[in-house]
Amino acid sequence: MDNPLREIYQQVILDHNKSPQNFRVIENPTNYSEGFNPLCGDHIHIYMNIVDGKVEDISFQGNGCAISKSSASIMTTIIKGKSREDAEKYFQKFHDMVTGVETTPEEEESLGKLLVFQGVREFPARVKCASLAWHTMHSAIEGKETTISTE
Amino acid sequence: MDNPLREIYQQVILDHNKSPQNFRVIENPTNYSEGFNPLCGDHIHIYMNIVDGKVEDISFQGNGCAISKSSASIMTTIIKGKSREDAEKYFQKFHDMVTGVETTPEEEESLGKLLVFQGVREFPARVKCASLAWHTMHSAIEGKETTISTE
Amino acid sequence: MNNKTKYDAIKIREDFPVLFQEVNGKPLVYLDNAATTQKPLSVIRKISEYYEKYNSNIHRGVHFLSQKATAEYENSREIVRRFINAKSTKEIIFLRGTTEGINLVANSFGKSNLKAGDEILISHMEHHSNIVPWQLLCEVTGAVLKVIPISDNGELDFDAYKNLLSERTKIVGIVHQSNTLGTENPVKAMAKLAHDAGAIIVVDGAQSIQHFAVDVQDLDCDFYAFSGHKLYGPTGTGVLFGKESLLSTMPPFQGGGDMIASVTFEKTIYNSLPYKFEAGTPNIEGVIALGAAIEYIEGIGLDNIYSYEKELYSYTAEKMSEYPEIKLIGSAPKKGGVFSFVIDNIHPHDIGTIFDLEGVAIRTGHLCTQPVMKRFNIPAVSRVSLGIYNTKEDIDRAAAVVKKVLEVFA
Amino acid sequence: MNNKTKYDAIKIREDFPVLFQEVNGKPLVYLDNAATTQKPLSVIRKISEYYEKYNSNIHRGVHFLSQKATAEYENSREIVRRFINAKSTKEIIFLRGTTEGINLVANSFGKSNLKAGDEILISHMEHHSNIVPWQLLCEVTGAVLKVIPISDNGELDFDAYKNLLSERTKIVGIVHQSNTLGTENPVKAMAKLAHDAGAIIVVDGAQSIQHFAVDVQDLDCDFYAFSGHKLYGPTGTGVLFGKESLLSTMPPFQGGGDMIASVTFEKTIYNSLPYKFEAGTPNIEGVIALGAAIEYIEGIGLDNIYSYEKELYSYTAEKMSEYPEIKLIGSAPKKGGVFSFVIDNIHPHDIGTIFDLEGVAIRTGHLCTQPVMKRFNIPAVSRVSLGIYNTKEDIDRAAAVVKKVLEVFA
Ligand SMILES: Cc1ncc(COP(=O)(O)O)c(C=O)c1O
Ligand SMILES: Cc1ncc(COP(=O)(O)O)c(C=O)c1O
Repeated sequence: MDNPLREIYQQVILDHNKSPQNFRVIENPTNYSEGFNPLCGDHIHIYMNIVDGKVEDISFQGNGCAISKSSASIMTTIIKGKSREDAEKYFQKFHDMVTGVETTPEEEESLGKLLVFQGVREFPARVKCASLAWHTMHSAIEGKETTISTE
Repeated sequence: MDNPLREIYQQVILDHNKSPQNFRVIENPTNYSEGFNPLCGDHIHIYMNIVDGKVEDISFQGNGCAISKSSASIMTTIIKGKSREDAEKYFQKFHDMVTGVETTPEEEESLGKLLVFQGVREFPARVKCASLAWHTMHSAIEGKETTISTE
Repeated sequence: MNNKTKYDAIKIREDFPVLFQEVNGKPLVYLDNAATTQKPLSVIRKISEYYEKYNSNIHRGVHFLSQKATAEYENSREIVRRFINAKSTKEIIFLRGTTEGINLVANSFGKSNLKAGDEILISHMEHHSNIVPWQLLCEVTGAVLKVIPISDNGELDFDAYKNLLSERTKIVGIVHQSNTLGTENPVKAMAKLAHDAGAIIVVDGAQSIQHFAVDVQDLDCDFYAFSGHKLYGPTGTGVLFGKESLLSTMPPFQGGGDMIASVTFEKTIYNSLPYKFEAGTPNIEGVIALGAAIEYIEGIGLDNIYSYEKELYSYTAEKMSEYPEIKLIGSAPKKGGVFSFVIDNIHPHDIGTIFDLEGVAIRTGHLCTQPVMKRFNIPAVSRVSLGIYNTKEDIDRAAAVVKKVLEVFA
Repeated sequence: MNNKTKYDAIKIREDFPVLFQEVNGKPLVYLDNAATTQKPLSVIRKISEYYEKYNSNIHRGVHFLSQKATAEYENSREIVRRFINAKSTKEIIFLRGTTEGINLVANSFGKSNLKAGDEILISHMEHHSNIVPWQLLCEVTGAVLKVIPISDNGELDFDAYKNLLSERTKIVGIVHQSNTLGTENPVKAMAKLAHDAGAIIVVDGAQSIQHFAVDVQDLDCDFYAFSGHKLYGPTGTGVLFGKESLLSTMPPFQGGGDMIASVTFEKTIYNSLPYKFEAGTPNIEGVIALGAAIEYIEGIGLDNIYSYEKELYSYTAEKMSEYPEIKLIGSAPKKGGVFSFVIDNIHPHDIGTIFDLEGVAIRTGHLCTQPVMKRFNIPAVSRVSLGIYNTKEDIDRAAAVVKKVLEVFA
């Protein structure tokens, strides 16, 4: 695999794509939202149980490309157990990273395994794939009923 | 006056424009038609009395540019007294001349004073002005009720 | 160039290759700018560059060319937004021209909001494209078209406007600057009154956008339509600005690709703004080059253009007034660089041909404003209309042709 | 070039400057021709020439530039007429694209001829632009949309078509060649049956006009719509052919300049064909350059193009069949140069990105045919689509990328 290819399709991404975490339905979730990318037909459901301001459980369903699937998978592993505020902070950090907002080295550190998506920002058409799960999670937390669309 | 200008605005044309012949209404004409050039707003009425296949009288009304007005005027002077068939022949000859159909020297001769309009064919946008009266006369002879439009 | 005294028309001319040619053996003078404007090299080059470097269909591709074309296309939308100070790029719809913009409003807003007895108010100086779409709408809905009269100098009768407005008025359609009379209409004041009456206002900006700065938020108009080809941009491009609050409630005008979020035979969900109103492959090349045209104009500065054209118009009026035979049509105190005239007993069509023979391009005819012709009881006019590259020498050439016209028809 | 053996794709390639560039460090291979085609130099030059020599508004001017632009514009109309063998230039309407053509028919013919309970018949393989306009029409008129099914290999179910036709059928809408499946539909036979049932037939020619010779009189179709940008011409151009007998009875679609014979506030008389349907300033540049594109294509010869692309398609299918993982979508016996595929567990979007990284431009997604996706129970496809300048080397490059894709996702 040569460089630009490896930059976007890192092993972690490929692994999560193959064996996604928390890829299931939560019955009667406290929070739920549906995300949609009309460009490629990506479609995602985010289920959450938020109890006393803490994300007790989070899962996803739907189909999408490797980027969107692995992004959703990794997101669930990070958000699970975090406070609602921290989840929102991660959403913002992730968003800044993939849209190319300048980040300090400390911020980069705090992104942890999310850094594997840094390569995506070189692929403007794919930024939406990476952020679909995050936007949907964000709207699930806010309790908006509307279907969100990344376009 | 320099050459191209003189070619189109010949003295005869200017004279007929100033003092058009048969510029009047015929009451109860046997034949009548209305012509219309939506491009420039030219508008002409042709009145004819055709008795026993002969154009006893022909006149016109309306407003238009020097080319269309002088063409109408000269047309009436030529057609008056001619047979219906001859009128149609002149229509065809005139049409051929201004649209640039190859003419023999004999044909040219037979056009007589109509030849002053030969210069018009160098001005595609003005060919319609020159032929409006003729088309309208043609449709009056054919007894078509429809308003004709040169566009 | 930030200052009127530095306006250098000769230098601007050099950006327009079409101006450097002979017509009928005379150097071309182009004074038909209200019909369409010429294009600067930067626009022509942008088009070639598009086709030579990144031509591709947009919005739907992940490959490089498509991403590049999409980015450039959307960049033009942002350029337009900034140019007219719209709140959001969602309010900027790319179409073929002013005509299509007005038709979109008539069809989409009109058909879903008007009913029999409602009134549409337009002025007597409208271009056919701001008349016929409303007539078609009236036929379908039973709404009634009312006309604001104009005075003998070509000004809108503002009192009559006030009186015609009522709770029946649903749409006011007004040209910002008349293409025939040059009159600039008080759109901001009209918008205020229209809104007070509960109507929306649709502005035909075909002849204003290239001559002075337009701020749609300051005007507070609901829709503003203009054409790229009159703004030194390519043919086949136009913009409809619409307030998001209105656009978002309106049904689509045309159906097809790009304007949908999802299609099934049972139910189709429309895309978000502005895409809902851009069905099918748009004029990608044209929109991208329109962005370049606006950047070119911004480089000169609309305020500079405004003062320069005003000055040149004064010069035109002065020069033409040397001929008592010339009768000016349209002399509102607030008017732009449009000089329409008639000469007794000389038909505009003949005038146009003689101008052409002298290498000077002007327009003659009804200028797509037949009601204006009827109002002034004339069959047609001859029109000199100014652009950013015109000079006093151009006006001198035009004035010299008038002399010739008078000689020929003496 | 009159003979298949002489087809020289390498030489044709040289006419397309855009092809000579690197993308992501690899020489570009363009296999997204169904989305839009690249433009030959003769088309690009025609555009520059237009703007540098005779840009002007048309139909309304007596000056030289306007006459020249008008003559060139109308010359393109004659080129199109000849190209599709229409009876008269009155039957050729210039619009923005296929989408606008179909919307025109739906709005103008549809709204004035359909009533509740009438049926519109389209196929399951239509592009959104031949679905949504009919849905919008059904909403307004109460007509009902019916769908002709397709078989597992992507062929139209002709028997079902016969059975669905009835005296209720008023419009049949059919794509001549599917942009997703490549299927070529038997339009001539369908037209005969539609007419027997008393319906008209509207053909979406967006994907056929550039691949084989189309004769609208031989097909006996009522309307035929296509896009200039898919025919090696500029964006923002399209053609609607309509039979004169139908067009002449239809009300206008948009109102404005050029489509009128005379306007008063009381009564407006529409212009004759084809102008009645060309409201406002058209894409003059685009139409003129479209003429140049058609002349370019005619220079190669559509029969030559047809055989060459067929051959190249066979090669593509053969090469791709080397990978058992590839599943072809659309394998009708009569199909054009479109190879759409899926690979289990690898999303088309990822495939598209890897192709892009290797410098090969293909399209991925639903291709504006979501019902086809649903029919084959797939979210999206990857599509290789061929054009006149593609070569076997291009296909080899594409096949090599498939290998890479399989490696990455092994
Ligand atoms: C089969 C088919 N029909 C219609 C269209 C729409 O064409 P356009 O977007 O040029 O209007 C396309 C192209 O996208 C197509 O492939
Ligand atoms: C005042 C006015 N409105 C509308 C139009 C129509 O513009 P377009 O033909 O570009 O649609 C024009 C130009 O012809 C115009 O001058």
